[in-house]
Amino acid sequence: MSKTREMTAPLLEISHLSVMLKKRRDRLKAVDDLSFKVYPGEILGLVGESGAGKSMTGSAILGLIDPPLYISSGEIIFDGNRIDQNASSIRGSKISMIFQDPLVSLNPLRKIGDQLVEAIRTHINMSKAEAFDRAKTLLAEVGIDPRRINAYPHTFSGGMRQRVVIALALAPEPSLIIADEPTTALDVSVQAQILDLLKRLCRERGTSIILITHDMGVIAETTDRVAVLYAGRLAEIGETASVLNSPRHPYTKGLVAATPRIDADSYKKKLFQIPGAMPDLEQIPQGCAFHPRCDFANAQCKIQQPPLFEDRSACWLLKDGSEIS
Amino acid sequence: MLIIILRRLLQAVMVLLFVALISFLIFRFVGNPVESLLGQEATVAQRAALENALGLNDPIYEQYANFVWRALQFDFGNSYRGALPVAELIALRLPATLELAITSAIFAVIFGVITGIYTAINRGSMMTNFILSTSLVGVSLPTFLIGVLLIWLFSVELNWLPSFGRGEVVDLGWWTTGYLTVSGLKSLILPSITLGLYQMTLIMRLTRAEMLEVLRQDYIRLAVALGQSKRQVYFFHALPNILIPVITITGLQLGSVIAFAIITETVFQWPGVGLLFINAVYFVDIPVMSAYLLLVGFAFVVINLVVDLLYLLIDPRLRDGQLRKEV
Amino acid sequence: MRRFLQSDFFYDFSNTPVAVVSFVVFMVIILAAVFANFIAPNNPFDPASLNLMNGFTPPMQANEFTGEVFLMGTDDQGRDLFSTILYGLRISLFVGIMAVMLAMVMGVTLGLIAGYLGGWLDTLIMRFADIQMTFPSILVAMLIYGVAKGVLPPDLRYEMSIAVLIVSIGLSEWVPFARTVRGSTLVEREKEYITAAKMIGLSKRQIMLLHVLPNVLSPVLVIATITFALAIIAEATLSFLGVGVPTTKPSLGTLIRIGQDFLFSGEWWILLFPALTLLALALSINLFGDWLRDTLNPKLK
Amino acid sequence: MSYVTAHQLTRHFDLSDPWIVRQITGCQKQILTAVDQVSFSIKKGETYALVGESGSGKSTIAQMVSGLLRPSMGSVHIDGHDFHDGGLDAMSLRRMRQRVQMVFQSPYASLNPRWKVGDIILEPIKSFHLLDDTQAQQKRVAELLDQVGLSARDVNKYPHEFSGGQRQRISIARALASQPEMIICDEPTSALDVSVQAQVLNLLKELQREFLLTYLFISHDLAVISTMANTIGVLKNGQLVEEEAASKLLTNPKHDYTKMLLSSAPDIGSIKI
Repeated sequence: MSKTREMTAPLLEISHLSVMLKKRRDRLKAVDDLSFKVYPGEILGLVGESGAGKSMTGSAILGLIDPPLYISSGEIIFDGNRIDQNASSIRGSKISMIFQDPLVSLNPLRKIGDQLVEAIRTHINMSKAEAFDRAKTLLAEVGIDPRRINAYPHTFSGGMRQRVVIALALAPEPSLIIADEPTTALDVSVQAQILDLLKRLCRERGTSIILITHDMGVIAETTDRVAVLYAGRLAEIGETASVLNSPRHPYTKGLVAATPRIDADSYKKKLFQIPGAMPDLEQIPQGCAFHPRCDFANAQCKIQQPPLFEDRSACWLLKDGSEIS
Repeated sequence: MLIIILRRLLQAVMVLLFVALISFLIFRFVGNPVESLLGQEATVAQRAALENALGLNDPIYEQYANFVWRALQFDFGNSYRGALPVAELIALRLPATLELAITSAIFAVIFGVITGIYTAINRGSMMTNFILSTSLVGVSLPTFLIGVLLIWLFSVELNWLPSFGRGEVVDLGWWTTGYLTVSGLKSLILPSITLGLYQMTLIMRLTRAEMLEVLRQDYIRLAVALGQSKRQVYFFHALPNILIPVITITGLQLGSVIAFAIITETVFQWPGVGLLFINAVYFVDIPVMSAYLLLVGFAFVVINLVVDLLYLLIDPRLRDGQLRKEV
Repeated sequence: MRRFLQSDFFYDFSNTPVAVVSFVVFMVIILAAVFANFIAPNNPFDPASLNLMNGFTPPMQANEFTGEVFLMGTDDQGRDLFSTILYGLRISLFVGIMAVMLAMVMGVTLGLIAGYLGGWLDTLIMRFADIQMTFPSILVAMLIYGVAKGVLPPDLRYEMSIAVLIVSIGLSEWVPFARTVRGSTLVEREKEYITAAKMIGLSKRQIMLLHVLPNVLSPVLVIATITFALAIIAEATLSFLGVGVPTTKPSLGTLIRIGQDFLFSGEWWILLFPALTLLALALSINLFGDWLRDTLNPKLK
Repeated sequence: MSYVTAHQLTRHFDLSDPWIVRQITGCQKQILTAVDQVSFSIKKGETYALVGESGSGKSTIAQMVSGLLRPSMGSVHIDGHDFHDGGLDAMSLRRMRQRVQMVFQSPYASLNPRWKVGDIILEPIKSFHLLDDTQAQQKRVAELLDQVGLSARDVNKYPHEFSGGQRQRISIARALASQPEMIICDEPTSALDVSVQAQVLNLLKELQREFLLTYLFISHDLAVISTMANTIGVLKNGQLVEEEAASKLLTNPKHDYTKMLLSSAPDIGSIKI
């Protein structure tokens, strides 16, 4: 499968993207030299702990970065066109977005039908009546009774509202959806339904999805490929099964081992733990950002930032093709 | 929905009764009705007789009930000065105050909302900064000073507009209006600006704050992420959501314009109820003070009620009685 | 101190020219008022130092009878305006500070009680606040003033006039404090550190004073600043309307009132200088308060 | 003999309009039953976990066990005593408070931001009069900080100077300061990142072994619960639908709701090669 993917042209290509944060006296790197590709029809997971820069990457793709944040370098190429300078032309029409909290993602004073029609007619030239019909089709597609098209958002439950938000995101027929923690605010049973819906849409429509999450379980169950971010940098990227089963970066390895598993006798054992915590932007160390927490760190790790080796992992230990154990 | 209207009505009545209580307490205990009616030289017997006649020896709650009952029939007793019925005095002067208040409120709302939205949308522009800093000067200048300065400039130096009074008024029997004559309209300009300027800055600052708050909401961010234009974001999404707070503040300001008129009326010698009140305070004319309090209270309650009902029109969550539980 | 100089707060302050300028102007005015007896050429409250012949002297011009020169001219009674303004500032500032203190203590206490204890006490306090809020503070202040005048014996009215003024303004401004404190208290009350305090058996009073109070105070600072400006303006307004401080000890408002009478006859300075002082004072407080609010509330950035 | 016994625990909340409005509109009283006749018991030194989605009543149960919320019906006995048994004198009530402490969900809201860490940990020691000598108090605070993996030098810092995981450690140190026998953990790691979550869960386990602590562990996350609990109770709409030893419940759930929860819980172990 990975072979065929390499053959097709990527839908989205991010290369050497850096986002800076202007904070009083300092300039801080919130996203640091990040490169990855998204292929048509795949779900790419962006995983990392809070502050790793995953949401910011999503916003940067859509050009939603506002001061005090700014893109300091790098290119974002979508469908062959550079969009990091002017995202507004593709924003919403080719790429759309789903936010974390469905309770506040919908305008409380507008009927969901009106919001859908507004979103459809922004990008597709059609009459109100046609747009209204399309809105009904969209609602049916995300699993909402189209007869509720004239209802207000507050009459829906959280999970149902997130379905409406997904319908909104689908309205302009995008080829890429960026879903920023779309299920974090939901209960697990509803979360499973929403993730299934996203998977189905990806399969049936061929829409690519960038799924931003902190939950390794969600990554494992939903994504095709995964990019692991640490302190604004890419730690590891690859097929999800491969990354989770045989991680090549010590951080990924620790992350996988530290994630609790549903297991009959896991309560008898201690979890694997990585010492310390991810540094704040102010305190990112020199060299590899992970080295103070890494058991394998050597002299080079402390001085030089590692590049991505074998298109897989940014770790000096892979320089000679060796494996961590 | 009916429940909400009922609840609001109930609250309005409670508020009015409370205001009436304060007004009654002032009337009954701060003033001295007997002395005011009989003068200092009355005998003890005369006083006792009048106390009985006025019901001053009745239980206090009965007196309060009487007070409310009489107020309902617009009977607020007689002014200590001139011994005219207070209701008559107020009726004579109310049109002047209301015309002034309405004119300045319209001025304040229109300019306040427009500049508020403008400064929120165009953050950081030269014009915005200019409007914002001017507004701070406006807030820092007491109303009376603005009035005095306007008079000095437009009446004394330029001699364009009259500096006091209502000009010629047309008597419609139960109402006198300055809207129908040129001198009446000219006389309205300076007092209205004076009265409205402060309210305008408040409305502007609130509209701006609300607009900025709404623009930070996730559904606005989503609309932007979905590529909707600025016009769509501002008018389809943001405007309905700032209406509620803007209506609230506007309603409240409309009410306070009536009370604020005290100052403006003093500066411009405007023959309204505010001037009546300030004279009452000078001369400790308690019945006028307490009646004025009731009048302003009544105006507020009515305005608040209208504001609450407007909410129901705007917010579907309120119509379903849901918001209360979420908050 | 060094910690303060290195803090973000100080950094923001020193990088906002408006904040620095307004703070400096405010401090200059305060110091001028405090040291009025050293700065002012003469004492305007002392009738012996007045010379009616000096009346209506324009600023920086010699009086035609006495030949004396006054920086800002004199008023109708021959009082040196510069000195009178300095002494008037004292009264205005004193009334303002005391009124804000009163409003703050009352508002914070009631807001804390209403927010933390809730129930009927909350309903009672906040309903009362709602009703009072519907009346502009200047009207409330006038009502209280009028009532006080009615209640106090006539011989005390004059002596008590400043106290009455402070109480009137103070009582008319407590609501914003109470509302804000109650709002923050409702938020803090639900936080888990309060539950933790309950778990170790602290009393309600202890929790309110030790845990809730310190965490609801920062917005109070902003309101206090803005209320201070409002109180000074209210004092000026009441004095202008003639219900404030007596004319023998004029505050800024009283001076403007006097000045208004002579504005139309050409003696513009009697109005202008007190008015400018009042504007500078209120504006510097408001500008500083504005900056303070933006800084303490990072959401607005 | 169980350390904690909850018997027919029930809690109602009254959501009705005021009386007068009900009279006018003719509406009935609206009563929400947040917890409905829940019974369970916890053995000393063990962990009992309650799992459920939002609105299942798990936090309400935690509040009732902690003694902060009075049950509408039923009772909680901790070591044979009931918080709401009128017969308790002030001394015994204080003694009971001391036995049961809590660790909270939010690392931000659970520490008073205006207090120094040393004072936060010292407060229970003072309140329960465990130590009166200032020097002994200082020593104890240092010892507690050390037990949760922080440094004794941290006493003069404020909570905002710590990361989320460290703040949870401070919260745990505060709970330990009372020398409790039981700790109620209300979603103690749901606001933490994975790598830090593992540290905090491990710490809780170590402390349990060291001090023979009894845990009531509340969470919505089955994976976290499976690493902590001896016994699991599944809550749905205020009712306990299934209760079983962890090893059995996770491998062989009986109730449909438990099955559904297990199948929808995202699990990193589910990935197939």
